[in-house]
Amino acid sequence: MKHNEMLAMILAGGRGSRLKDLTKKVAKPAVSFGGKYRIVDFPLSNCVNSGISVVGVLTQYESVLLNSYVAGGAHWGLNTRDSGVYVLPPREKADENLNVYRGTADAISQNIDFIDNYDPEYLLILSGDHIYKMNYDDMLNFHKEKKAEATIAVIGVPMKEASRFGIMNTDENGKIIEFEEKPAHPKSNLASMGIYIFNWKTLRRILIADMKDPESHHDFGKDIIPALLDEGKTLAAYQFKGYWKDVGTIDSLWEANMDLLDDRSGLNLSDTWKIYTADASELPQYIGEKANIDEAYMTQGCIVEGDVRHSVLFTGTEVKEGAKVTDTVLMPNATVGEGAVVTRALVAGGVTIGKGAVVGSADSENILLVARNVKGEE
Amino acid sequence: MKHNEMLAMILAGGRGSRLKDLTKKVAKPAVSFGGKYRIVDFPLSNCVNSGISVVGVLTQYESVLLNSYVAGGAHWGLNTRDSGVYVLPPREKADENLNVYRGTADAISQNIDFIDNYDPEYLLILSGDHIYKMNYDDMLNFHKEKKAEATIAVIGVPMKEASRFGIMNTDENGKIIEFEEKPAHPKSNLASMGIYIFNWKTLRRILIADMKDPESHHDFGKDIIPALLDEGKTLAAYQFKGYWKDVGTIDSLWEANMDLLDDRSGLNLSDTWKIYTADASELPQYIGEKANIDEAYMTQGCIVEGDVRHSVLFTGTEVKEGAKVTDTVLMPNATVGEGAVVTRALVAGGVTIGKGAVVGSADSENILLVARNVKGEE
Amino acid sequence: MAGAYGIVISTGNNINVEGLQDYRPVGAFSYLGRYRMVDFPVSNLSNSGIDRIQVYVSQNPRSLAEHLGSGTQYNINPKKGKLQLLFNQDSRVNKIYNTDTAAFLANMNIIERMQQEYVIVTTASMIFKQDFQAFLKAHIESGADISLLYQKVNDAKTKYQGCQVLDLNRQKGLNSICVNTQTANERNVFMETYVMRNDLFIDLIKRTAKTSSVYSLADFINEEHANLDIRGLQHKGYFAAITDLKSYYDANLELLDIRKANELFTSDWPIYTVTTDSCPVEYKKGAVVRNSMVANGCIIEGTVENSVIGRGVIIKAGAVVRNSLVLGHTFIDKDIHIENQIIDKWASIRHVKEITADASNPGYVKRDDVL
Amino acid sequence: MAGAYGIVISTGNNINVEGLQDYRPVGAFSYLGRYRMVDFPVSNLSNSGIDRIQVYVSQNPRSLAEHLGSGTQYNINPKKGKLQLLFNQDSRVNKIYNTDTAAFLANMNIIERMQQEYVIVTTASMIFKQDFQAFLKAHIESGADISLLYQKVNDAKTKYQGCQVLDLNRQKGLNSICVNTQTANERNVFMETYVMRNDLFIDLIKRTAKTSSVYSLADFINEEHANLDIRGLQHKGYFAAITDLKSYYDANLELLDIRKANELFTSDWPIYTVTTDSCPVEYKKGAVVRNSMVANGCIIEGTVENSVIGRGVIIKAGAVVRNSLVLGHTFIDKDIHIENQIIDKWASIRHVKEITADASNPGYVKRDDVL
Repeated sequence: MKHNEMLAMILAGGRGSRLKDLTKKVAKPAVSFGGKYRIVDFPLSNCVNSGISVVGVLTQYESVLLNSYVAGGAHWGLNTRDSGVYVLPPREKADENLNVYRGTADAISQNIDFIDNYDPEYLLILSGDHIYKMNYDDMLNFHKEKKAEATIAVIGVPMKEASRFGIMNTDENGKIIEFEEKPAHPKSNLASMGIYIFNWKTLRRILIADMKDPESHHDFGKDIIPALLDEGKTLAAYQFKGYWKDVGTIDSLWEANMDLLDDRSGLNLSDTWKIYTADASELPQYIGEKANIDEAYMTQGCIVEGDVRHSVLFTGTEVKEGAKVTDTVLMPNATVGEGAVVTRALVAGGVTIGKGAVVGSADSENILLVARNVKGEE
Repeated sequence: MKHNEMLAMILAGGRGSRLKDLTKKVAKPAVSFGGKYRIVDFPLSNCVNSGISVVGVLTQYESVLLNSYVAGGAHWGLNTRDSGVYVLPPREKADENLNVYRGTADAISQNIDFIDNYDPEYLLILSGDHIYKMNYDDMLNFHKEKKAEATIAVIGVPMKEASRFGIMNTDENGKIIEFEEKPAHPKSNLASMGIYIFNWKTLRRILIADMKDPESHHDFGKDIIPALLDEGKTLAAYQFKGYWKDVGTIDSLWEANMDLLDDRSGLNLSDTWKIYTADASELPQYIGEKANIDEAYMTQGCIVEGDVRHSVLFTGTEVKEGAKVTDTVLMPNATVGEGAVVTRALVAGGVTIGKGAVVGSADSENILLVARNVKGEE
Repeated sequence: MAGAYGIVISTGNNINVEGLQDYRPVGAFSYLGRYRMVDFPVSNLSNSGIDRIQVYVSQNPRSLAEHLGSGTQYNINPKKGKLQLLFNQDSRVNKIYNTDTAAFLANMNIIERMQQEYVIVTTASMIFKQDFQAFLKAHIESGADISLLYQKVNDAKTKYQGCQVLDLNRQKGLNSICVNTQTANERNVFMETYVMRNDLFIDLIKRTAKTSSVYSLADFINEEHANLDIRGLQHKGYFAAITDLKSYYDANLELLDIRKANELFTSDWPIYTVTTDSCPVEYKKGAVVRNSMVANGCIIEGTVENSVIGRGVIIKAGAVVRNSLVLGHTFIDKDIHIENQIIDKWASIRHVKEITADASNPGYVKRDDVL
Repeated sequence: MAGAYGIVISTGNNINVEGLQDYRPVGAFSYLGRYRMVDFPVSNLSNSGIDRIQVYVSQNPRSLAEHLGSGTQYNINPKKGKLQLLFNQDSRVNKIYNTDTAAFLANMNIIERMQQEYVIVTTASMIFKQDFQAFLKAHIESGADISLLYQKVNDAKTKYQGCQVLDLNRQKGLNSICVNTQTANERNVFMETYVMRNDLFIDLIKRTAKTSSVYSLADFINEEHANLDIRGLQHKGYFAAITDLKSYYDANLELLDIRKANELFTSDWPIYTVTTDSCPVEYKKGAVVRNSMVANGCIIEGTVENSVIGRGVIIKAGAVVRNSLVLGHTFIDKDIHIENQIIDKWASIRHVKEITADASNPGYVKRDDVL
């Protein structure tokens, strides 16, 4: 890819309220994942590995942690002379007051000047809450081959679940002929992954029209894609085969973490397509004299003296002697006290589970989110 | 200074409308200065040279350029593991919608969580539109010696001009007893430079009270300093002796640039207290066969074939054969065509003055801002 | 506060760590599976607010050069400070010429240009934590010309072979610096760390060179003890000196005692290093891990006991690793038994059934070797 | 697109730039007052999308190591790419052993681990701009085993002393590589830049070493021309080769011709370097400057004509500098006359009245010297 041929914009806006207390103080893309990562590390590392050097992150909700995390881009090597990660909140302009982003498309529209600075040929739109590894340069090559105005990445979902997704109906050449948001009777099982490549000139024109349209939701799925289809533009579907998961709920976030323990899940963080993140100044993990470890995914700074089974332990977590942690995700600096039993739970960062406490259950339907300290025996 | 003992926050908010077209697309702190710098390089470089490693930049107006300029902090070496420059725009929180900063104090109040992350002992408040070199560590030492709750940097101004400033009245020990904003009959000539050191715990408490006060302007000068005085806290005045200039108007911006040509002005950018800035990939300046240079301050990427007298030329400017540039500031990539005559002007970035055009006059009262191309002979 | 710059010696002339040293200077040795030895002196200096640091290296500079980079990982602001690698061509004629003094002389123009009043010289061959501002302050307040940092030990008969020890008078004044003869347990081990004014430092280097081409600065200081006010300053807390393979092995494994580790690693004094972007460790079904430290990027299916495992190591099912130090990216195949070994980076143990040694004399497997 | 990594040779064995070379390898030579020679090959590679780059250095590596840093100034993402300094201990026994082949052999384990299919080898002793993706593409499309980059010149009788020239057949196939004998004007000067598959490269290095310990890779390629398909690929545009003091002087001053400078420096092909945070140039009352390039940080009170002035130079009132190349941080006192000189860094001209030389044989003032 030539320098700045394609710019990436990550939509990191929403409150992510389905993640409950996990997003009380941080934007969803900054939520921890997989022991040492944050969700936004995935699209950002994909960008780096695909040769993209400038990334905008669009956010208005609790952007301080996200801002200080991504600013400078050094964690992903995006700190060279001409590369960078830029947090783009709403702003006041000479002829405009401070306005919230009215939708995914409006977030881009309000930053047309930023994009124009780099004069890219293509614009890549990404979501900030998906776990997957994808080569966007391959997708760009597909987009060029298809001579498309826009290319949308799609993934095959089970037909019976298709009505939960935005579904792309394509002709025999992979050209998109229809887009249906959560159709009652889906005609295909190709779900949009929320990843778009647009020819910037075309998108720019459509966005400017969309900004002025009082009827519009200013949304890519609801407004921009239909507008392109109406104009008869070529929209291509790029079929992705690999691991992809929306981690917008506690259950799905837990599941994606558990997928790290399963060789068959397709989610593998140890291959050459590296995911980069901030480094913690912590000792290597220490496994004590009496510990039992059986299927675990653990990162540096963990101290385990008890039993850990089929669990994911994040930076700085501690499992004390006699404690049993099973089918559980312990987020950064969570502590499980002596003899405590934690099962099928997602324990939020910094939470302490007291000595002997019992939390969660093996046969619960949903995963228990533990967002506050749990008292133990005195 | 110990790591993060003192955090700095730069108030970079305003539209800076007195700078007219220069701030149409950029926030005031991002306006160019002194050939290769931007205004914000001065407080940021002062921070680095004073040993401060974390700086917040508070902005809501046209923050894209400012954001991409300061993000990462690499230009000032503030890109180490634990240092950084963070742009802090208003944001939506779990219990709060997106609100503009209501005043200088409110900008800090809305970012208390950011400051608390670093748990500093002292908070340094700076303005984003002053040109000066100052060691804030010396000021901190003074603050500690005086056992003050707040220390305000002051500079002596001519008594007859004192009524244009915020004036600090002090007792014989340098303790501030009264603050008067633009007093009709000033009792002292010590003007506030808008540079404050606060004990963070005290300021934090005052700010929280101020946020809830419906009568407050949420301004440091109008509300916070008087509140501290009311409480009987010790406020010290730190007298600064050296070059200091508010560059909030076209005339003062031009003057500060001209001060670079005057050894007696006190503004010297070649000493060991370096000012850091982004580097341009440009050739060294080239002075042509027929050029005449007499008193000039010029940076790399300039090409001069004509006459330059007592002028400051920014990156990428060009003065063609036969042109005469006198008492003028040419901002980045401005071009003066063959035979054109430019006098007592401030030519904005990218502006072209056509062949043979005559712009400005030696006896004008004010400096002419040239913000649009000037047509020349065809 | 008076300013100081720091000097870190990354090679040691009295050090003989067989095998490992063929590939890199002691400063580039792996420590606890994650660090390199040089991380300790550089973090000590940076945490003490000293951001002008020279690291001296002679042969095999590559690994150290890449590891140190521009120093931003150590919180050194490259505009204000500088982490600088200084080179000294290693003498191949005779090893005795490779003194610290020779290295200083080769870079004298840089040493003479330093603006700071004091110099703190320290080493990458010893592990300890030290606030150098406090050290400098104690030195200035004492009025001494040179202060030497030492650790009082009570096991010098069995350890610290080849280390220098300080003979001090009641006022902590230096009587002599001599090699640890291992004849007594109580000794003041010289931590090869000292502070003095830079002008005295320059003067001493020049005079040392005039006296003998093979003198180290410590040799010369020893001779000057009557002419200068040279004092010892005592260090307390965790301390390890790497002088040979056994001491290197011990310095790693003894930190499996979490109390000792907590003495060295505290939250107010971070030890920085470079990230390699390894993913977390994956323990598969059947893995048994006890009393061990494991760095990121490992995949463990077998048994690991009383060991330190470096980054990206793969230990297959049925393999047993005991009392060993396994450096990064090593592969240990199924059912292989490893005991009391130091296995250097990128080694691949596939064809042998077992590699064991006596605990008192651990074995060494070469870098990149396939066994 | 097939991948390639880059190799930059920062020292030249046929290069003899008296004075300057005592202090740094040719790659660290100052160019146009602002750049270092190595900026050109590294920027060429980076602009071509090649972000895995090895720079070879033997003696005096410090200036080059500090200049290159982590490579972010060249837009090399350190997570994805790597700008790596590779060392080769200089042989002091006999200079003839210091071949590129010896350097490659010393780092063979790294060369063998490279994942890229092709290697592009280039030099820091020549100045030119080249899109290496285009070069690689032309190579692959031609089907040749090795492609050599050359410039067709018509002044080889008077220039390019010590350079190698290519004798090519009608199909651009290599007949031989030989030294420019300066007997004819029309020559194909070899730009010491070539591309081949990495496996062939490794094979050639090993065979070269077996053939002769003092053979360079070019010597061996010359012998292999009948066994391999080796072709020349022509470069067009600005080209300068630094082989001695005069060619270094000329390569700087000839770019005062702005047309030539514009051929080398174009906005779509930036040449990157490291900033030193110098402030702009201050021209005081009375300064006279004509047809000169002046780098930032200078204070000019005197007269400068047809010269290239490096960073931070001070030229006092009444001084005259003409047809000279003045390197960084030099001080030239009042009323001193300098003509046809190369003045090395940090020199201080205070006591002499004039330093002049013949234009055909410019003078050289040593680094740090006070005259």
